[in-house]
Amino acid sequence: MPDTAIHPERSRGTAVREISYADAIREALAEEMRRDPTVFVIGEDVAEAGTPFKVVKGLVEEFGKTRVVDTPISEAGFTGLAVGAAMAGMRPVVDIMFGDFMTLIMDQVVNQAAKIHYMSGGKWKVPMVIRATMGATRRSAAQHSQSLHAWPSHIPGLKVAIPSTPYDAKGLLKAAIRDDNPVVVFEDKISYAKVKGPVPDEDYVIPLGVADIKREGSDISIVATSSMVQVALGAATMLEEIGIDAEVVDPRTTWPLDEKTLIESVKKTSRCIVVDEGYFRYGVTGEIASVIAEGAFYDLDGPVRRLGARHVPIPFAPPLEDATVPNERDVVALARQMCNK
Amino acid sequence: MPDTAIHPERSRGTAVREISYADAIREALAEEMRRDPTVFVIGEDVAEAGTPFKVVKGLVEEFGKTRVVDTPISEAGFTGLAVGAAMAGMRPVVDIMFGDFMTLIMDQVVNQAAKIHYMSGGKWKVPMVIRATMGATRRSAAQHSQSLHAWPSHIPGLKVAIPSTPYDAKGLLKAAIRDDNPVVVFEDKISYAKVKGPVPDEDYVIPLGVADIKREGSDISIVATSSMVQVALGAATMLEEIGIDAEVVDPRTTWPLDEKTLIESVKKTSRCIVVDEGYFRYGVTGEIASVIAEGAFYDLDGPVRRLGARHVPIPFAPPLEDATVPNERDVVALARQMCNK
Amino acid sequence: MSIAAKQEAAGLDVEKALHMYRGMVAIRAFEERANDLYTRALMPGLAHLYIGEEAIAVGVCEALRPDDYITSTHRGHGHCLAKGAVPNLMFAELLGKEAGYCKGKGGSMHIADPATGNLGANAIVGGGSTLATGAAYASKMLGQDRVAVCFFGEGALGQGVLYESMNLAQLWTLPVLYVCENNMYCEYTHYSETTAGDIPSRATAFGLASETVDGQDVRAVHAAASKMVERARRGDGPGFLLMNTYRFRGHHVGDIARDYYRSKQEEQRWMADRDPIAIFGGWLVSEGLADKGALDRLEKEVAAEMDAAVEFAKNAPYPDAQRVDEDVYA
Amino acid sequence: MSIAAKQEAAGLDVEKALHMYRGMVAIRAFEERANDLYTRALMPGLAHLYIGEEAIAVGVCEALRPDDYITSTHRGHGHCLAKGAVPNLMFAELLGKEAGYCKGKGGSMHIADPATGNLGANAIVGGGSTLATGAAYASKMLGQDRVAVCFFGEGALGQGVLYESMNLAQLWTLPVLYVCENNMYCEYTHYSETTAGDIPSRATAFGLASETVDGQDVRAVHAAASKMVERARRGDGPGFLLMNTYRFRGHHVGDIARDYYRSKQEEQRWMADRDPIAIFGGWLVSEGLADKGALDRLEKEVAAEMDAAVEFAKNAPYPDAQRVDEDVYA
Ligand SMILES: Cc1ncc(C[n+]2csc(CCOP(=O)(O)OP(=O)(O)O)c2C)c(N)n1
Ligand SMILES: Cc1ncc(C[n+]2csc(CCOP(=O)(O)OP(=O)(O)O)c2C)c(N)n1
Ligand SMILES: [Mg+2]
Ligand SMILES: [Mg+2]
Repeated sequence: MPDTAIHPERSRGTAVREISYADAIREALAEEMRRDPTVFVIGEDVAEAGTPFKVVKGLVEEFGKTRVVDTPISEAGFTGLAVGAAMAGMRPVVDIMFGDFMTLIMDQVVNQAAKIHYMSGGKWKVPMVIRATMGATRRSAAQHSQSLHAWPSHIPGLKVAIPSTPYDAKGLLKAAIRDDNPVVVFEDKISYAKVKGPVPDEDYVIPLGVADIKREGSDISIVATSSMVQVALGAATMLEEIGIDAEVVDPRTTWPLDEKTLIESVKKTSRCIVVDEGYFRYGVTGEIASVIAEGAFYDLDGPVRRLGARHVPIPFAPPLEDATVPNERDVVALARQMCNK
Repeated sequence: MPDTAIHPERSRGTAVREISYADAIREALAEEMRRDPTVFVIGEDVAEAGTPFKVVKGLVEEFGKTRVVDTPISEAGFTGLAVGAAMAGMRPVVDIMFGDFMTLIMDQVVNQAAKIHYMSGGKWKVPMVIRATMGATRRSAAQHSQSLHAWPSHIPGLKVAIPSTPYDAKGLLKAAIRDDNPVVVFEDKISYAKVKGPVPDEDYVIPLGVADIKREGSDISIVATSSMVQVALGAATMLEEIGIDAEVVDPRTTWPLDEKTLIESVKKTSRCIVVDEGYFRYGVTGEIASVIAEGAFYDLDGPVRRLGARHVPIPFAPPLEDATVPNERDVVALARQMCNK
Repeated sequence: MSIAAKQEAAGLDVEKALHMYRGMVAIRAFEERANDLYTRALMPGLAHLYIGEEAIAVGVCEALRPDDYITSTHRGHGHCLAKGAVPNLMFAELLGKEAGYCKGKGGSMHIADPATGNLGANAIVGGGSTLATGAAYASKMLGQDRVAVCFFGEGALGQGVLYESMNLAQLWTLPVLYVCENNMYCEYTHYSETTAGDIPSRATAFGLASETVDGQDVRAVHAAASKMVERARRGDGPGFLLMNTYRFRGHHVGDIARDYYRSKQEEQRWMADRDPIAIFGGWLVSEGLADKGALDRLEKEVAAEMDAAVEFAKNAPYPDAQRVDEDVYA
Repeated sequence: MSIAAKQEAAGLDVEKALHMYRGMVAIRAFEERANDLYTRALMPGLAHLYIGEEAIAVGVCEALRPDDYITSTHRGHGHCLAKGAVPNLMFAELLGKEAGYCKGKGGSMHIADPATGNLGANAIVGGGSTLATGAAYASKMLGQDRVAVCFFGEGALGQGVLYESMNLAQLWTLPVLYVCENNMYCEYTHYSETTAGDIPSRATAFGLASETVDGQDVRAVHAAASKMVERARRGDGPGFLLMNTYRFRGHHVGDIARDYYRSKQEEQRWMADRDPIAIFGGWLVSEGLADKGALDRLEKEVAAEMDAAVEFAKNAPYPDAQRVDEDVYA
């Protein structure tokens, strides 16, 4: 087996294939399951069905039903089971079909998985991954559209990844599986099929806690997470036309948080927008904006500004739902205002 | 019955009695239960035991076991039951003994209670209160010491109160019970017996969403919540001695958030510390600091600074636990640094 | 005896029987149109059809009063209709229109309506179990005699909160009825892979009265539900009904290629032999309580009503975008 | 026959019996000292004593191998000791000292130790149920034959996740044993106010093998546990044991005035007639397997060991404050 490459930086040039975000995740799982027999996937309809999003489709054929395990609709039960299994030598990858069901497993994740290492004075380890989805605009309404990554990001003992590209999704998930701590990975549902990108053939991981500059620029920093990275890149293209050179920075993990890269970008550009798809209030943007405002205060031209999902439960009707999630126009309008253009 | 007074401001002069934070809460419950027969209290060991903190002690004698309802250890079950009961005409007050058990009820609170009014197009209402505790330094270790108020604060459809004084605890709880929305009230365990203060005899409520200036000052604003208000006031006294005049502002509710009062305080003082007992990262301080940094940016002398619980699960050993929660010395040291004194 | 004479002899029961027949036909017709709207990309989100299970919603709700409560599921159209929802406001909701039951904010999985005691369809599996229990609690505390029915798929047997609910209901003798619709599949997984032991015992273990019922036979459903509902209303406590049934279609409309989890033959067997509408229609005719012609006419009437409801919904406007901020707080 | 001869005749079983006796005495002695440390304000937090329930931890753990797993509860000292924890490191943990099992980070409610298969005491009621099930899952996947035992109070019957766990365990034939310690109280509430129906049925409903045992009789406990553990180890699936027992003291040390929830007479009856140590000691003597003097000597030995352990803990240093940031991440 060749050595794993460690790619803190976004792949530049080495990749030859364009694959989808979902394919990248499936590859990550398959490769890690081949590499390590203690890795297994557990969740609802993960085997033959490959989840409703088909993202793990095909794994059961290669690894069988003992390593791709269909469960009852018992999110708390099987997540907690995974915690125990992780303590006893396995590396479970738990599939939470809709991130909204994080509500059902917070005790297992927060009171158990996150704290066991610490409470035991470092004696027990909980090497497990929870893959959950996030993202709205699929007309799935209030209980199937939330992006709840702010919650685990708040909890010491957890790491949280929110990949935005196939490259990141694969590299972060592989790193998460090899990590000896519980890691929650939020995958954007819309990106599964929609976002394609270069992914190298060879084995690589992306260390957790390293931000990536998705686009360099000098006038304004747009710190964007998950689905919002595509929005930010789209906005950057539009801004370019009117002479605003935006830098797009993707933290890739909310915890650990690569404060240095974020702050340095803003020190350079002196303006910053933070955009995230989670609920706006008490969410991810508050922390990131505060970190930047503290770290780059004296370089800032004006306050760090934030965009997030509207402070409403996600509605079903398309014109309403579309009004809840930040889009390119919102980013462009705010950036223009901040740059006085 | 006399009309209820609406006190947006902290009681000044009208109060004659000094009572404890726990007594204030008990009074609020008793008064609202007398006023409205649909109000009832439900939770573990709430009846004869009056909870382990004895905070509802005596209610069962007055209202009987049908209105002070002992439950099995089924937090999800009885909280969800309360949601259904609220829809069907009751006003439940749910007792969550340790705020750490919020992990067990997030689905009922977040996917049901918070969204039902919206999802039904405004047709159903969920007038219920969840009383949960918060606060560390009781040597209760990692699963009984958390302050998880950041989570519900993140969720549209919920209101969240975090009273710091007996006066506020009573007035906010009474307002919460009369509110037609689900309201989560976090009560500081240490304050139950330790914090005493003036509470008027007459019926009053404090509107949700109105901050209170606990101490006026001109040099620096300390925005403090719950237990940290006492810490901030203590620090302010120490700062006074070295010539720093601190203003202590208590938002009292994280949602709705009284942005105006916070921002105006900081516009006046030009410096700001936000201090909260919850985990530091992705917590309450991030949002409040961001709101202030955005709203008072051009008046700020330096970045808004934050203090919160250390990024660790709460340890058991006293010297370790004491290192996790901000204290007066931390606030003083930071304020001195910010004021160059 | 003429049909009229027979009907007269059977008295009120015939009226009820025809009402139930009409109810099942209406659900079927509703769902066929939902299917159509979905496949023509007029309906956003997902459509989980109740086709094949109509006898349960209808047989149970026929035993309820208008002021009784229900909670429903992601597969909720049948329950909502059977409890009294009108099709035009339902279709409008399915299409996300302002005129819908929830002003377009809920959609297919969240139809709710205080006027018909509908506490809401719920997209969290098992989510209705505590809500129904709570409504029953309120009914009891308020000295009302309203009963609450919790409909759920056998998948919800996996959610621990259901057991917490049943324990509370039995401890406090609440007027609530748990109706488990075992259509044999949770999404794409057979229930035998998710359900150890024995289903009714999961209720009797907590002391609940329990009965297992042929969910394709609306008369059996209605009889069992009536007994349990009356028992609950009298104050004798909660009940559990296991309804054996089958989902004739995919988990949702888009679930087309299903052979990997169940065979065409199995589906065809159920549709041919165990169609609840055919079974009940056949019985009505064989008992001489209705003739084929009358049933056909009824079906046509229903079809026309449903078509009109679809038209209403299609023509109804979407909510204005600024409505998004309304109804967050009461 | 002389005692020595009788012991010889009884062979290994006597060794085991004396080991169990010693185990129970050790737990009792440990808890008395914990009580003392607490009342003298030397132990921070809360102390939930296992006094009166010793036969369960000891009888069950005697049926386990060192590499088998357990999960424990807030009332966990007995389980930890029975599974092999040493008292000095336990006392050190109770006092929050660096030398403790968890470096002082866990405290009384979180004693954990990989070396003895202890997955941890757990302060979330029911929290251990999924962890034990998961350890059993790992054991099976890794082709080991390790068994996991989940100890819990009857209060945990209120937590839905327990039923989710039992369903998974039975579906997947996992080597896990659920041991319900029904000491009749959850904190200050009698279990009849919280527990509808019938406890063993809550396990058999999911297909688990189940047995009800006199939890004050260590021989009965051990026999039942041995059967269930061997069954699980063989691959025949999970089991459930309902242990009827009694908490001799308050919910925690500070719970003094208890008359409002249970009577002094009830307590005295249990302590007088149903003390597991007295019962087993009496049996050992009456069977001629040990004499009173030997048992007394053993008690003294244990007492000395416990006193030394307390001294060790008292003299051990607290962790340095900067250790607070260690062990958050592996
Ligand atoms: C808590 C939760 N977990 C998972 C899902 C995803 N999901 C939606 S429907 C479904 C299957 C439900 O099966 P069942 O309860 O038998 O109802 P049926 O669809 O058969 O009517 C699943 C797993 C969900 N909505 N809620
Ligand atoms: C989920 C949860 N809810 C509530 C509590 C508070 N609590 C601690 S012990 C206890 C009673 C437990 O009773 P039982 O399970 O019978 O154990 P026992 O104390 O009798 O050994 C309660 C309610 C908790 N620790 N965890
Ligand atoms: Mg089903
Ligand atoms: Mg007990």
